[in-house]
Amino acid sequence: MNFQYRVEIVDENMEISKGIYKLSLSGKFKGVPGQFYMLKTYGLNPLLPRPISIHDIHENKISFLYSVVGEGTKFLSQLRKGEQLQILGPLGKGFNVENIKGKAAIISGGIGIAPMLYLSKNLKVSTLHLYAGFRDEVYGIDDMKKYTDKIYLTTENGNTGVKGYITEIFNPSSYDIVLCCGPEKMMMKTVKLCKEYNVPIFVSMEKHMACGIGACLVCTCKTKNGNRRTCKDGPVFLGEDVIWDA
Amino acid sequence: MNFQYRVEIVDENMEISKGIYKLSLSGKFKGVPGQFYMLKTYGLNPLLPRPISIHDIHENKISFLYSVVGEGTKFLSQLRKGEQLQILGPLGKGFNVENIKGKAAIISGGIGIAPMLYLSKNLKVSTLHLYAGFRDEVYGIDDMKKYTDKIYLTTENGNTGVKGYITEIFNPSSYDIVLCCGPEKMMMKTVKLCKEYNVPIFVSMEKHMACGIGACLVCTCKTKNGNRRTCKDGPVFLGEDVIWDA
Amino acid sequence: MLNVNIAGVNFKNPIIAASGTFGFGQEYSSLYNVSKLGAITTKGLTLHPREGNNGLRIYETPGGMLNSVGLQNPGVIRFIDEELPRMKRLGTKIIANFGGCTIDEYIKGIELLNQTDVDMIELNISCPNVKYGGMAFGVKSSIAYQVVREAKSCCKKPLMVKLSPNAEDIVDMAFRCCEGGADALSLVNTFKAMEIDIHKRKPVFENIYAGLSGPAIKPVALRMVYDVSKAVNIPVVGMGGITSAKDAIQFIMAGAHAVQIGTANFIKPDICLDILSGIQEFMEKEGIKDISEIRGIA
Amino acid sequence: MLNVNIAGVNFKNPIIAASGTFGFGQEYSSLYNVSKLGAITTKGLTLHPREGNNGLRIYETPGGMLNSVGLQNPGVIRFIDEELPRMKRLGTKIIANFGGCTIDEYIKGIELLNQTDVDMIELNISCPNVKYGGMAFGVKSSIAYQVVREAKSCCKKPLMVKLSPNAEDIVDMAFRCCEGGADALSLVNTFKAMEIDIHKRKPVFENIYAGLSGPAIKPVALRMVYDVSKAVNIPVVGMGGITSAKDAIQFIMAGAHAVQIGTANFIKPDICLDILSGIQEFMEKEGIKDISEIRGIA
Ligand SMILES: Cc1cc2nc3c(=O)[nH]c(=O)nc-3n(C[C@H](O)[C@H](O)[C@H](O)COP(=O)(O)OP(=O)(O)OC[C@H]3O[C@@H](n4cnc5c(N)ncnc54)[C@H](O)[C@@H]3O)c2cc1C
Ligand SMILES: Cc1cc2nc3c(=O)[nH]c(=O)nc-3n(C[C@H](O)[C@H](O)[C@H](O)COP(=O)(O)OP(=O)(O)OC[C@H]3O[C@@H](n4cnc5c(N)ncnc54)[C@H](O)[C@@H]3O)c2cc1C
Ligand SMILES: Cc1cc2nc3c(=O)[nH]c(=O)nc-3n(C[C@H](O)[C@H](O)[C@H](O)COP(=O)(O)O)c2cc1C
Ligand SMILES: Cc1cc2nc3c(=O)[nH]c(=O)nc-3n(C[C@H](O)[C@H](O)[C@H](O)COP(=O)(O)O)c2cc1C
Ligand code: FES
Ligand code: FES
Repeated sequence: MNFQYRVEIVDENMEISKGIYKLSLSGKFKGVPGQFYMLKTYGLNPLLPRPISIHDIHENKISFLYSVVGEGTKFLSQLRKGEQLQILGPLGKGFNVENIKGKAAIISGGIGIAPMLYLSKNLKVSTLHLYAGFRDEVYGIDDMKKYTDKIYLTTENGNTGVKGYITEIFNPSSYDIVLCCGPEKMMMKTVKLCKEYNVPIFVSMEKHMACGIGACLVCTCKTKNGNRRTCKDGPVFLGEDVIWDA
Repeated sequence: MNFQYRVEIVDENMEISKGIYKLSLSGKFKGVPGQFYMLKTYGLNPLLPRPISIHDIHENKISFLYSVVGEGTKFLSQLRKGEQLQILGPLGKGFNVENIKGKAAIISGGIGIAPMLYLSKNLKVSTLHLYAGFRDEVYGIDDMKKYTDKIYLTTENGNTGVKGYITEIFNPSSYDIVLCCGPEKMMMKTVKLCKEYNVPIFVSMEKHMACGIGACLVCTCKTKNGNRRTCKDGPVFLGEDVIWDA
Repeated sequence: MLNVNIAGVNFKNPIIAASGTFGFGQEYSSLYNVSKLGAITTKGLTLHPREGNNGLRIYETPGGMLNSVGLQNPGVIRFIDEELPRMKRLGTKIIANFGGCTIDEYIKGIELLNQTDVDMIELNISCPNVKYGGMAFGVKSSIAYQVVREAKSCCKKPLMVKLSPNAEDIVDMAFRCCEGGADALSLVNTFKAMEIDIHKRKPVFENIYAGLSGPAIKPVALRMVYDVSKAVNIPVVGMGGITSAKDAIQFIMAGAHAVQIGTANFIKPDICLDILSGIQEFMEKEGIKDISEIRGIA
Repeated sequence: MLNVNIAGVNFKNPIIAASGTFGFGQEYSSLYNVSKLGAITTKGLTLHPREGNNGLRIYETPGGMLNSVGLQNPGVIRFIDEELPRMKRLGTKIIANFGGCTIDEYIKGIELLNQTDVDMIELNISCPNVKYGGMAFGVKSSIAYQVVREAKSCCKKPLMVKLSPNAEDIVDMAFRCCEGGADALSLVNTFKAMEIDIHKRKPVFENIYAGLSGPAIKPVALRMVYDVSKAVNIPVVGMGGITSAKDAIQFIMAGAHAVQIGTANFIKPDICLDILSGIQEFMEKEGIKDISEIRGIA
C-alpha cells in the first residue's frame, strides 16, 4: 500500500458554485481516478475525517471538489489559504483505466461529478460521453470539455440542459462500458438500466467511514461476494455485484 | 439588568504581541470598566463561551485584549474580519469609578492589563500610577500612557523594566486606593501587601464560568460574606473580602 | 398543538428549563421572555441552605462539561419566601426540584412545598444518601422505591421523579419509581465522571467526582429515555445534551412528553426559544398537528 | 522505563491498540511502524465467522461516534490460519479479543486460541447472551462471573476480561470477574446508546442500539477505571476516549497499568505514537523514571 498521512497547507479554497467548493494543495500527490483522500480540519469537532475523491492531480497540485452538506464540509469550506489540512491517502481501489476500452459513458449525479475530471483525463477509450445531472446549478463541467466527446446535462428545474433526472435521458445501449458516481438511488437505477442492456458498469459507492483504510469495518458494502469494505475494496465496484441498501 | 445576547461581525483581530490578540467589533456597546463579555465562536467545540474583559469602548467600537492559553482562545484567535462572533454582555459588577478617589495605583499581572485601559480612561482620580508585570514581552501599555501619571514595569527575564515580579517593586503606602487584576497568586500577594499598609484594594477575580449571568453557580468566589458569584456579584471584589483558593 | 399534559399539569409547550442551569429564572428573564417556556425548574433545593462544594466547580470536556456545584441553594424556606413569589411572576409553570440526604429531609421538604403554589415537584434522587455511605438514592431501585413511596405518601403536588443515569438498571429503576407512586419521570441527571490534573497528580475536583452533562451524553440519555418510555405508562420528560430542535424531537420520538434543556442554556442563553421554534417549523413541514402524534413513534 | 508487566506478559510500553479499531494490524502497519506499540488487540473474534450488522454502521455525535459493526470477523479458525501469522510478524504483542453468545462458544474459542502464540486473551463480555434474551454477559456480575470462571478453567493464556460500562455496578463487576479468575481487567467497552432519524421517524441503526466511543465518554470511563483500580488488585488496562498523552496519563494516574486507544486512531492514524512520545516527554519533564511511579497516584 502506498498511502500517507500528511499535514498540508491549503493553497486555495474557492466557492465555484452555490455550496460547491474547490480546494487545492500544492505538492506531489499520488492517486488514480476514483481513489479518495480522508480530509480533516483541526480539532475534535467533527471528530472524524471526511472522504473526498480526487478531483484532479497535476504535477505539483491536487484538487478536491466538494459540496457543503453538514458540519464536516462546512468546516472544510471555512479553510483559508495558508491554513492546515490533515490528509490521508490516496485510498481505495479506483477505476481500472487500463481495462476500460471502447465507447464509454460517464454518468454522474450532483457532486458525483467530482471524481470524473481526473477519470476522463486518464481514460484511454475511443469515445467518451458525459451524462451529468444536477439539481439547479451546473458545475465542474467546463474543465471536462476537452476530455469528452459529448456532454449531456439535466437539471431538475430545467435551468440548464434537459429538465429531469439524468437517468431519464441515458440509454446505455450504444456503450461498451459505463462509469457512474452519484446518489445511491441514482446509481441503483443506472445499474438496473445497464443490466437490461447487458452493458458493464462500475459505480463509486459512498458509505460513511471512520478509518478509511480498511481496519474498522464500518463502511461495509454488501456485494454478491459478501461484505466488502468500501474504503479499501472499493469505492469502485462492479455495478452488478452491489447489493443495494436503499 | 442591561446585558444582551448578540451575534456580531469581527472587525479586526490582530496579534499585537506573541500570543496576545486584540479583537474589535463595530457598533454601539455598553459597559463600565471591569465588566466583561462572554465570547463564543461557532460550533460545539469548545462548548462554552469565554469571559473576556472590556479592553476599551469607543463611540462605535468595542475591543478585547486576550491571551491564547487553550482551545477557546485559540479558536478566538483564528477569527478573521467578517466572521461571526456571539457575544453576551456587558456582565458583572465592574469598578465603581465614582467612588474611587485620590491617589490610585493600578497593578496588573500579564493579561490582567486587559481591563486597565478602559478603567484608567474612566477613573476620576488625582494621580494614577500603573504597575504592570509581564513574563517577557510587554504589551498593552502604550495606549495607557496618556491616562496614567507614571508607569512601572517588570519582566521576569528583565527584558524590559525591572527584572522580577511586579509585587516586588510595589509599595502601597503612598496610595489611597489600589486596583488589581492578574493571576490569583499575584492578587493574593497584593491584597496582603495592601492589608499591611491598610490601603483599600479592589481585585478582579477570574473563575471558570458557564452561564456568565448568575444562574448556574459554578463561578463561586468564597468571601467573608459567603459564596458570591464572580460573574454577577463580581468580578470586582473588595480585596479584604476574598477568601483565596490558592 | 404544542401543549402537553403531564400528571394533570398543563404545559403550554414541551420545553422546560432544567434544574441547576436556570437559577430561579430571574437572570434569564432579563434576557428574554421566559414566559414562552413550558416551565422552569428551580435550582436543586434542599431542606436547609447549602453552601455547595469547595474548589473548582466546572471543567469542560469534549462535547460536555463536568459540574460540581454541590446543591448550593438557599434552602426550601428561603426559596418559598424570597424566590417563589418572583418566579410566579415569570408567567410559566414552576417545577420545584427537591432533594435530601435522608428520607426525613425529603418528607419535611415536600410538606413545606405542599403549601406553596409550585406546579409540580421534581424529586431529585441523585443526592447522596447518608445512610448508605453517600451512595446516591438513585442507584439502587429498592432504595429509590422507598424514597418515592414515602415522598408520594405526603406529597400533595404532582410528583415527578428525576432518575440518575448512574442507576444500576434504569428500566427497573423507572418501574420501581412508578410502583412507589411517581406521577411522572424525568431523566437523565448527570453521569458520574471525573478528570485528573496530571501536573497536580490528583482529581480536578475536591469531591473527586463530578457530573457530566451536555451533547456528549445525548446518545446515551436518548437510549435511556427510549427504554424507559417503552417500559412505563406514566409520562416521561427527557433530557441530556439537547442543543437543537432535532435533539428535542428525537427525545419526543423516543417517547418523551416534554424535554428539559440544561447545559445548552450556557451555549446560547435563549436557545430554548430556538428549540421551540425549530419544533414548530418541523411540525409544519411534516404536517404534524399535535406533538402527541410523534410521541414515541420511533 | 515504559515497559509494564500485565499478568506475566511484558509490554514494551503501555500503549495498546483497541479491539475493533485496528483490524488485525495490517492496514496501520502500512502507514507506520506498529512494532512501536505495546500491543495490538485483534478485531473482536467469535467462534464462527460473522457478517456483522446490516444497515448504517456508524454515526457521529458531538465528541464521539456510535458504531454498530456487530462483530463482523472471519471466525477464530480463519484468524488463526490467515491473520495471526501475519500479525506475529508485526513485532509487537498480540491480544486476541474474543467473545461468544453462549458459554460453550467461549470455551471452544479459548481452546482454539490456547494452541496459538497469541500473548493474551481479552474476553469480551459485552456480547449478547442468547440464554438471557440478548442482554450482554457483562451487565450482571453473577452472569459475568460464570463466564469468567468457565473461561479461566480452560484458558492457558493470560486472561484479561474486558468490562462493559453498561454493567449494573462496575466495581462489583470487576470484583466478581477477579473472583472468577481474571488475570487482568480492561475497561471500558462502548456505552449503549442510540440516535433517531427524525425524518424517517425511527432509530438510525437497524439494531436500534449502538456503542458510543470517543472523547465524549472519557470522563465517565476515567471514573470507572479509577473506581475499579482502587477495588481490585489485579492489573487494569484503561480506555475510553483517549486522544492525547494527557488523557493516557490521566488513566495511568487513575490506576491503569496500560491504556488502549480506539476511536482516536480514526482521528489521526498514527496517534498512538504521538501519545507514546507525549508520555515520554511528560516523564522527562516531571523527572519520572518509571511509569509505575505515577500509576494510581491520583
Ligand atoms: C469514497 C468517497 C468519496 C467521496 N467524494 C466526495 C467528493 O469528491 N465530493 C463531495 O462533496 N463529497 C464526496 N463524498 C461524500 C462526502 O464524504 C460527504 O458529503 C461528507 O462526508 C459529509 O460530511 P458532513 O460532515 O459535511 O456531513 P454530515 O451529514 O453532517 O456528516 C455526518 C456523517 O455522515 C458521513 N456522511 C454524510 N454523507 C456522506 C456521504 N455521502 N458519503 C459518505 N459519508 C457521508 C460523514 O462523513 C459524517 O461521518 C465522498 C464519499 C465517499 C465515501
Ligand atoms: C471576568 C473575567 C474576565 C477575563 N478577562 C480576560 C481578558 O480580558 N483577557 C484574557 O486574555 N483573559 C481574560 N480572562 C481569562 C479568560 O477567560 C481565559 O483565559 C479563557 O477562558 C481561557 O479559555 P481557553 O479555552 O483558551 O483555555 P482553557 O484552559 O483550555 O480553558 C478551559 C476552561 O477553563 C476556563 N478557564 C481557563 N482559564 C481561565 C481563567 N483564567 N479565567 C476563567 N476561566 C478560565 C475556560 O473558560 C474553559 O472553561 C477573564 C476571565 C474572567 C473570569
Ligand atoms: C451546572 C449544573 C447544575 C445542575 N444542578 C442540578 C440540580 O441542582 N438538581 C438536579 O436535579 N439537576 C441538576 N443538574 C442536572 C441538569 O438538570 C440535567 O439533568 C443535566 O445537566 C443533563 O441535561 P443537559 O445535558 O441538558 O445539561 C445540573 C446540571 C448542571 C450543568
Ligand atoms: C468501530 C469500533 C469497533 C469496535 N469493535 C470492538 C470489538 O470487536 N470488540 C471489543 O471488545 N471492543 C470493540 N470496540 C470497542 C473499543 O475497543 C473500545 O473499547 C471503545 O471504543 C472505547 O475506547 P475509545 O473511546 O478509545 O474508542 C469497538 C469500537 C469501535 C469504535
Ligand atoms: S472506513 Fe474503516 S474499514 Fe472502511
Ligand atoms: S457563571 Fe453561572 S453563575 Fe457565574
